Amino acid sequence: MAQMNMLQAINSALDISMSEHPLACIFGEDVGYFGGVFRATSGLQEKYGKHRVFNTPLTEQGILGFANGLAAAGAPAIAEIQFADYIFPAFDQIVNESAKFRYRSGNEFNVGKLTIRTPYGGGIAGGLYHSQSPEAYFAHTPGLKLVVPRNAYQAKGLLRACIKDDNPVIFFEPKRLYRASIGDVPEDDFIIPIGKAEVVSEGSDITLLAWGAQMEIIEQAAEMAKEEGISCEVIDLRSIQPWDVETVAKSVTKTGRLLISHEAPVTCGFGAEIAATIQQECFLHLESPISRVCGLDTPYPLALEKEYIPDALKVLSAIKQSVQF
Amino acid sequence: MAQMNMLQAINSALDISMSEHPLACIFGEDVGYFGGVFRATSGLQEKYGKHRVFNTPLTEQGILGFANGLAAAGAPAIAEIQFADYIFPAFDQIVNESAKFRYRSGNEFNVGKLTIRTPYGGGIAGGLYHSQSPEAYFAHTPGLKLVVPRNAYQAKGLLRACIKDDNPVIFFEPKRLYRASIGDVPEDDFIIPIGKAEVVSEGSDITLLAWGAQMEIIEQAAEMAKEEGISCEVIDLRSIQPWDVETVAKSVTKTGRLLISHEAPVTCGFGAEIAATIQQECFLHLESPISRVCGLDTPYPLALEKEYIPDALKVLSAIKQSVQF
Amino acid sequence: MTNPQNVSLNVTQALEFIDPSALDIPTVSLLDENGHLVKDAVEPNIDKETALKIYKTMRFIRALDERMQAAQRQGRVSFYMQCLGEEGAVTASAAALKDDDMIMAQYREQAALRYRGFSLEQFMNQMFSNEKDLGKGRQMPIHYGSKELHYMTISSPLGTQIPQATGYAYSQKIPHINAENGELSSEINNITLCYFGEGAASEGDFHAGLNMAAVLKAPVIFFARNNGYAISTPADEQFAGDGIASRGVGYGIKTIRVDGADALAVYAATQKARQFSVETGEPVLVESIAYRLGAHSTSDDPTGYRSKEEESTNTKCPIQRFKGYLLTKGWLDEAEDNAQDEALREQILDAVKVAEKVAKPPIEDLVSDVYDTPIPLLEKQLEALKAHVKAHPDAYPTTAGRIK
Amino acid sequence: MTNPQNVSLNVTQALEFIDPSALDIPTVSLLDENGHLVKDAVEPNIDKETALKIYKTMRFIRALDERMQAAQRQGRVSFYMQCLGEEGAVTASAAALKDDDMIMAQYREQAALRYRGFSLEQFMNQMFSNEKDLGKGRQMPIHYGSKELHYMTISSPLGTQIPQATGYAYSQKIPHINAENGELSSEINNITLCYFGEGAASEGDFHAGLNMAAVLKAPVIFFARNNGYAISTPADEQFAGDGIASRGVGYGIKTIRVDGADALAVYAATQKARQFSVETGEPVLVESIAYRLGAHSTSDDPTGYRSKEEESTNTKCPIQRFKGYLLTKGWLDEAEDNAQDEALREQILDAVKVAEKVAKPPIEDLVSDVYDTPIPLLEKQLEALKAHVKAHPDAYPTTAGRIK
Ligand SMILES: Cc1ncc(C[n+]2csc(CCOP(=O)(O)OP(=O)(O)O)c2C)c(N)n1
Ligand SMILES: Cc1ncc(C[n+]2csc(CCOP(=O)(O)OP(=O)(O)O)c2C)c(N)n1
Ligand SMILES: [Mg+2]
Ligand SMILES: [Mg+2]
Repeated sequence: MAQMNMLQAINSALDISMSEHPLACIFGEDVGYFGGVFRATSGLQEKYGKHRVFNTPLTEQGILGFANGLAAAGAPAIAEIQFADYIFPAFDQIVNESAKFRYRSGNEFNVGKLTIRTPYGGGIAGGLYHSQSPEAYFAHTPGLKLVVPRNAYQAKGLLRACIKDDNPVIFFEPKRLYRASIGDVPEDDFIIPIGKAEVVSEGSDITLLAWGAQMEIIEQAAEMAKEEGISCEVIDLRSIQPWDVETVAKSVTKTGRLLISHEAPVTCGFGAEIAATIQQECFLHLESPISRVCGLDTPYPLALEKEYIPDALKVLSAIKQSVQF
Repeated sequence: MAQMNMLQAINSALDISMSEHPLACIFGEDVGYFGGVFRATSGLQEKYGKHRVFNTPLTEQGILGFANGLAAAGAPAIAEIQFADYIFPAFDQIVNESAKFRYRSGNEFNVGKLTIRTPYGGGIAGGLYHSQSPEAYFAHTPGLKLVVPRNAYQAKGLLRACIKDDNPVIFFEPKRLYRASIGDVPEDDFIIPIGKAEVVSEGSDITLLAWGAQMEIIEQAAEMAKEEGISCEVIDLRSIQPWDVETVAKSVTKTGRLLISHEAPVTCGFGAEIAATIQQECFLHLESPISRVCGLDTPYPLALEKEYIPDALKVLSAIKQSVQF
Repeated sequence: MTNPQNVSLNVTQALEFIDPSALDIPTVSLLDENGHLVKDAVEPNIDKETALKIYKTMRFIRALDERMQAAQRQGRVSFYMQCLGEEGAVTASAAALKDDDMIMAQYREQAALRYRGFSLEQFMNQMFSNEKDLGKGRQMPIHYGSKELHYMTISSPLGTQIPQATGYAYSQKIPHINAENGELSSEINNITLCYFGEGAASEGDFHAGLNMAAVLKAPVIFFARNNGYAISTPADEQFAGDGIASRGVGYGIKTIRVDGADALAVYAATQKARQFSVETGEPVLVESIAYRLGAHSTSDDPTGYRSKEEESTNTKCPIQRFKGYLLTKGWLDEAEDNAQDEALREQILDAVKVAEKVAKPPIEDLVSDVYDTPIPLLEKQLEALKAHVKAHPDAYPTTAGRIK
Repeated sequence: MTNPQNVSLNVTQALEFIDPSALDIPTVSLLDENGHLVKDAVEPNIDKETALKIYKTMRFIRALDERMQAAQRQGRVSFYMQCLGEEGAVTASAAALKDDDMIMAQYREQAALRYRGFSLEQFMNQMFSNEKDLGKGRQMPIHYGSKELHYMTISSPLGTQIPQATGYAYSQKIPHINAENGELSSEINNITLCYFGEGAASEGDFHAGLNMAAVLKAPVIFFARNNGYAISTPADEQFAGDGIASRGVGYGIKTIRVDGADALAVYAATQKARQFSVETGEPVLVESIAYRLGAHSTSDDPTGYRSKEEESTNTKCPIQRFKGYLLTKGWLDEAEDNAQDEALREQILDAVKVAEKVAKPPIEDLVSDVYDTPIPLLEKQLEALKAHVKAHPDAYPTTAGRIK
């Protein structure tokens, strides 16, 4: 065990993955010599050579096109998109290509060896284009897996799982936590399975569900609620596709209430899918409407970021509303 | 009034729009001399000149980039994307640019004059890449409006509204109905407002909700249900963003049940948003879980298309399940 | 370091534009219309066996194209695309490769796949999307692919295969890179050849793919088929430069333009390109000039957008020309050739009849291959669907009878 | 029709690659390091007033950049980007335009906006995202924009403005097209100038924008700022051709490369480009060569990726050089100039102090401008948010006090 922040945990997972397979490559804008604008790939070019850890030209569609080809050839392709806000030029390569590669070819070919890493999320005064949480855009795309870690430990174990998984995976890294989340992380290899939610703390009155950086917020809200005598069960979804309906449904069956919180705009965010599924699965157990505390349906703002974000206070009032329904 | 199929209705709406504004342009792949692969723009180049109705090079991101610029300059920009499956290379220009143009500039600039037309949907033996219904990808994007007509009449009135609307709008044209949907359509100009759902037929036991080509399916199912003594209220959502929560909620409050049907994969489709919102709005009125009869969570298939699509039989069984819950 | 902007260092005081006509790129041509070597042309290294295989492949594809076009008209397949006029470009370029080089094509390159040995039956199974189709009946006709033959499954979105080819080629090079100095330590075994049309070359993916190949030095041959049209859009509404070849210079990629109706010239140019790639690890851009003699596809009718005059002045047939070459060489027995072609046409008809009767894929194939193994959600959806189909067998005749 | 593939018609039997070095594009330079006209250089048509305005603008931007860099270090603004080394390229190109030509920039072109008359206060309001910001405090510092000054609001995603510039320029041309024959009926009033970095030129949008401008003939000047770096990525890991200019030929676009540290050369080249565009309605590609003297932004530290040696051999200062020119001309009073610069630095500090105290935008601006008028959903969300903020005024001090 060592104390690591999330960037170090990610760097460690990448290091292990590079040593594991001679064809594994890490690439993206500025990831080479410089080690990435957040320094997640720091030191790796020196260790594995410029031919396996390298800068690409500034073209996200090219990065993903290249990555699809590399992965199709059997090489673990670990592509970085500098900010999740800039993943959209690669949308076609991800949604029409990566996601459908295996299906369309009858598994003659696949890009299972593809992993996309990208820093996402707000709270860093980044405005419209350094704050987005685009997970829901991809959640509507069969063929992709989507994973989001909530802390350094989870980041290492989940990223290792993503790279080893034989499907294209997008790993969303909550950049607000890059240096803020510090904790004990094994230096050796370990894996946290994809597709399993984690009950972070148990409770009886309401289930709070989130992922990534938003976990901090709902945990904070759960603390505040506790002081008001409300017992919250807190769940980290961790994996958005596939997602762990069973764990969530079990919890809601117990608590009778569900609150989902994410930073992305509420409309058609992944909270919508969870609500739609859980109202079906737990219809007879629900004691109040499923509540979503999410970003407003606007682009991500700057000066009024504080007003915009689904903070603990907002979550708390929604908890109370739900319990008092 | 004249008998028109949907293509003729669209062509008529385009014709009126071109005559209305001297800077209005129609452009896209093959839309010029040839009139588009579906012939929706047939005859317009001849009428308005090659400088206002023209082929573009084969680049969807370029078409939308060009369109954003043209619209920002105040010219009605009517861009065609040949198939909705090929809109993804333009995703960045639509989601990061069109949708955020006005907001980010404090309305110094906007692309309100942009309209994107694109044939969408399945049922034509098109396989993965000539069948997709990508509306939900855009529904998660504040700043865009999304409209889908169910027949020739609606197509003309709604398309005219889209072009006149001072926001970027995507108009999804159900290509399966292009020649199949024939009806009386006024030759003169008329407008059907964006954002209003239409109760197509009233009923008391369950509300069926869809849009575009899927309307035919739920109407058929409603007929079949009627024979079994179930009274369905059938609603055409028409506009996906903004969507008419009020009309849907009012209907569900009355019937106590809701079924949503769309062709796109169920997970995180727009049905999820509707279900999430309506379980909130109508919590105490719901007598059974909101049901979604949608595409499977797979890419769009070919040989087994019949099995894949949410057909009237599937809708009918879901109706029965809901009523018998 | 003395040149951080990575540009030519010459300076001028003359305020003049670089004119697009600065490059006047010639088209390499070796055979005349009759298949005779043009004066000054140097014959490439080609043996009889290869030459005959190129020829037979072209004949096969011409016959297949004619038959399947007709089959589509009869409603037996839903869609078809002919290679008409470009058989020489496609076949001869594939012939200049090693059989285990990767091919990543657009869609009109069935000849390359045939050259590799894709069987008539395999073509049919794909087009009839039956349960023997390697692609499990999921894509429209002509979306072939074969791992065994190193031919990437076709995908409809245009241009996407271009940066993918760069990535694939890069993987072929990695084992040959000396980690210490980043230089090639040996000649590269395999390269990737990527076909695309002059229309697809307008996509952003083209730009990304070529630029990345040049910068990262990937051993890929970009084979641009400039056939004058992208559906109805003529080349002069597609680009304003000198073809696609003129872009090579801007990427720093070695480039060659070749008469695509001249199989021998295509063979020579691709051979040279491959040689350069395996030795240097770098990309080459080849532009083939051959008119699209047919319609874009069976959904298209070119009389709506191009003139009879144009069609009648652009009639170069690569097969006839190459036949002339073989005859001159004394490598072809014309009577035998004609007999074989007759027989082939029969075989194709027979194969249609067989393939259309083969069962469609089982219902399980609706959800397999979305992921490496179906996720729980998909298993649930499949179970529900099976129950539904079983309950309504008449409505789903394709699969109902076979559900266990 | 005789040339459906739209290519050069010359033919060869020689199997040779076109080499990327076929074009050896020179850089236009007019002033030497001291601001003296180089031998053979022809002075462009420039008057004293314009020359002084260029100079003053550069000085202003240099001072602003220095001050704001410092302000960022003090934590007063969150982010800043300097124009260091490229002031000449940006200012002189803007000066060669008409004031109501459209400018669509990347982000490092504050000098062009200043040239148009953006006030110190306006710069500050944007950077402090206060309620007087034209952009309503929604974007990060340096994302300026002004409809009045025909300067499109900056957007962070790179390259997106390139095809947009083509579209914008096309609209400027439409009124001048004769509908009968499609030809220009008069000189075009206004054109669009589009700035972008050599890094952004790798995006697919670059390819789309330039190709469409060439094919559709849009009067747009593509102004590529090749400053050697895209954050940490050096130009030789960005492209392998001869700069960005070498791509012009492939698109069929007239192209010129200019020393970006030589404001006079930039002025001359842009003037020539504009003249060509208004007369023909066609695009021009200008590549400016000027080293990024500073860091990428305040979030960046170039010592992590480039050497002291490189930095010390690339120090060309466009302001010093142009000053030399003005002094030679006898157009500048040096003492007065220095005094003004001193005063300016004071004014900037004062302006910071004013702007940081101006209130942030009201809560209504969170939902305005998403659509032309807020949709019902947004009105609902705003009402709920207001109620929440009112209930917890301490948690939202920026807006709580002002909610009605
Ligand atoms: C991204 C994308 N956009 C549009 C289409 C529709 N489409 C199919 S083929 C074609 C024309 C392609 O022309 P070209 O690349 O020249 O190839 P050719 O058909 O001439 O061989 C178009 C526009 C597509 N398949 N993919
Ligand atoms: C689509 C997109 N990808 C990545 C980024 C992150 N980014 C911001 S600036 C930059 C480098 C741009 O370099 P260049 O175009 O050369 O301009 P310069 O900074 O040198 O003026 C990058 C990668 C972005 N803003 N947008
Ligand atoms: Mg073509
Ligand atoms: Mg740069």
